[in-house]
Amino acid sequence: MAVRSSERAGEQPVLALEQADPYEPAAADAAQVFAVQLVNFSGPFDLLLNLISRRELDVTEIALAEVTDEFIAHIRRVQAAEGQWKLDEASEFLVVAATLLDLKAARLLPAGTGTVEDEADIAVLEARDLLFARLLQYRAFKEMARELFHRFDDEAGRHPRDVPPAAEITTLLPALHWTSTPEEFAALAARVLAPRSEAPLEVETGHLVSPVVSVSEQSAVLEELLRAGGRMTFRQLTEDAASAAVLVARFLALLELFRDGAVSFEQAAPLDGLVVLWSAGDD
Amino acid sequence: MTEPPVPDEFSPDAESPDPEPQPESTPSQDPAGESGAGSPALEELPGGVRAAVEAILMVADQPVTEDHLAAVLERPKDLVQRVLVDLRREYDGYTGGNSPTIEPAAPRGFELRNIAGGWRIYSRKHFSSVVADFVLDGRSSRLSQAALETLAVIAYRQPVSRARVSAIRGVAVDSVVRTLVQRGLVVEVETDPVSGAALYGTTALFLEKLGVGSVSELPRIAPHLPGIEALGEYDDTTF
Amino acid sequence: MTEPPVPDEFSPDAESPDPEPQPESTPSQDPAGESGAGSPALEELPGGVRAAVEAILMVADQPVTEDHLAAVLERPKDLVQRVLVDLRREYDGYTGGNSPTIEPAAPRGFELRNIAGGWRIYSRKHFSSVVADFVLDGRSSRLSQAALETLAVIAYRQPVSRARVSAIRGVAVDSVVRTLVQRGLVVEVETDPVSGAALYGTTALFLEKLGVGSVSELPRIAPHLPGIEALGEYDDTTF
Repeated sequence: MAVRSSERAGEQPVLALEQADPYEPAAADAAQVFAVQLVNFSGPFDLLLNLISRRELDVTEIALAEVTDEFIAHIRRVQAAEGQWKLDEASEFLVVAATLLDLKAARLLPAGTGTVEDEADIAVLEARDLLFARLLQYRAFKEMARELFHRFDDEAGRHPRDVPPAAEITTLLPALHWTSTPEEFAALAARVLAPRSEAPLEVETGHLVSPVVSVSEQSAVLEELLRAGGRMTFRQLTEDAASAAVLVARFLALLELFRDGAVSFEQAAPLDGLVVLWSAGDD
Repeated sequence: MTEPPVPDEFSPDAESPDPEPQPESTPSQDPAGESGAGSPALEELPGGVRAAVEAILMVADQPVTEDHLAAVLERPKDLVQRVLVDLRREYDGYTGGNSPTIEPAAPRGFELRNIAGGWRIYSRKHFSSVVADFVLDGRSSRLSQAALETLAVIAYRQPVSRARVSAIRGVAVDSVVRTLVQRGLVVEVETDPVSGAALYGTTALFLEKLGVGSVSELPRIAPHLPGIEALGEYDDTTF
Repeated sequence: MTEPPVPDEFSPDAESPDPEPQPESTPSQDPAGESGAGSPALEELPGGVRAAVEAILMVADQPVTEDHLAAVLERPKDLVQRVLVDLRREYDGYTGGNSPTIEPAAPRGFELRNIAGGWRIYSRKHFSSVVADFVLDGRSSRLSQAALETLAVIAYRQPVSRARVSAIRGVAVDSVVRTLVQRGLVVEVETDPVSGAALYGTTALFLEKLGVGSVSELPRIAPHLPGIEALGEYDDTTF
């Protein structure tokens, strides 16, 4: 079955699916503008619905079983293209893929007596119902997004009057009472311009064994290493990373530090080792 | 509307010659002495309360509520409300309404709309192509599909945490939510008492961009979601 | 003015019933085929050229020249000019002018002023006091925390667009920036050549309030942060 679906994949370049967005011609541009989307599809449900609609099927158990191969082929392609998954995004895809496989397997097996035989059957049924529920729910919101889009679009033809009053009115404003010294103002600016530490998204982590890795913690680790070492290679900075997640977090932290102008990079030649320098002073 | 015809003092420019001018009347609910004693009463200025409302609408940079207008003008809210409804009709090309013999006026190039809880002047839609040249200010960029879907979930599930939105869409939504907040379409409205997570809701700007009066006027989602009653709270129980 | 009465196609909402309707005429100087073939001619839209001019004037936040209007509308300048003069008269309360028997309409709450070579709609002058009450409502003599923070971002990142300030502060800043502009602390200094967005910078008044001689004399902020010279482009990448 893998062969068949990858042939299909060859005929249907991944990009073509994305371009097919029915209600937003500018989607391709806008997507780059706004969000880091998982390659081409905003999530497993989006992909699944798209695959189903391409086959002009309604959302049924049969439809799900039919598109299973394509779904899995797609996530394989993405994996091959990206090299590695982002953990949080991959997990949803994997959960959906596993459920689809279960459904497909159940359909391939002899029909049996029609009664639920063991706990494994019950688990498949529950997973199926859950997947249906989530898929239908997602589809409903997708429909509403389309509706919102049309309303926004419709509304965009009207322009609100947004015109300041004549100057003689604004001169009536009470005189501005200013109390900040330049130093206080600078301190305020420093606080506002400091990189925000995002409140972490509360993710269901019960099923995960490894502890959550935070980029800001790893940023602190890097800062300590670099302040001591001055210049270090990326390899040196990550040699004590205990897991892939820590490695990724260090990498992201480096990007943030670079963005903030706290570090700079040196690379003698393409693909050569990356040397990181601490360029912010001591505070 | 079974309202009586609007009293003369705020529709002095009715298109039809007024056969029997009404006496200079003060608005019914407004005790004569209440408005500021020093400056001349609005009713004595050319155009009266009606023109005063127009004057304020000219400088409003967001929908103005009837309460706000009533407070600034020191006139009863129901009077203000009738003036607004009357102006809207007039801009749309309806005349006083009592003289069917007179040819209806053409609509003006602008309209007065009651959205997001207030009233605001807009250019009329069918002139968008000529108007667009004058309002280009970079705010017209479109939302991505991901942003629209996230916005839809927040609009229909508010107040809602990012985790729940994420569960419904099947992907992380942090950066998309951040974008929506930056664009003023959603806002942190409260904090979940249990988890401490920020809960998001839509803003007045969202309603305004959508052209609706309130969240309750959003198109119904139920037809798209069979058995929503049963499924609706699904994400509550698992997340 | 010895102008003939304005032709019918751009004053279809003349207040007086027209005793002898003029034939469907095209404007004298406008060759019939000249205007864009694809979209419907302005004359066919409700309100016609006159309403199109109104639509533009209502949303234009600075005076619009007759040349600019004529170019956008693809109509001869003298037609545009007559529409403008006619609208101004109408807003001031004069009706068509050919029927002295009809009681003059009251002026509108707004007026069309011809200043600095262009035309702009303002609130009518004799309502200044209510307009001022409305605009000043809730304004205090101190800047809000949100305004101060926004000012700080603009001061240290100028020239900067509202979108970038939004990205840095994480919230929509449109109305706060407007307040700062009205306060004379920031001003549009240029236009982003790529996006067309207005870029803001601080004013001499700001420096004066802070007591420094120039922007370069602002105290440097923490070494962790890029200085003005480093102008991180990171927040551009999120838009």
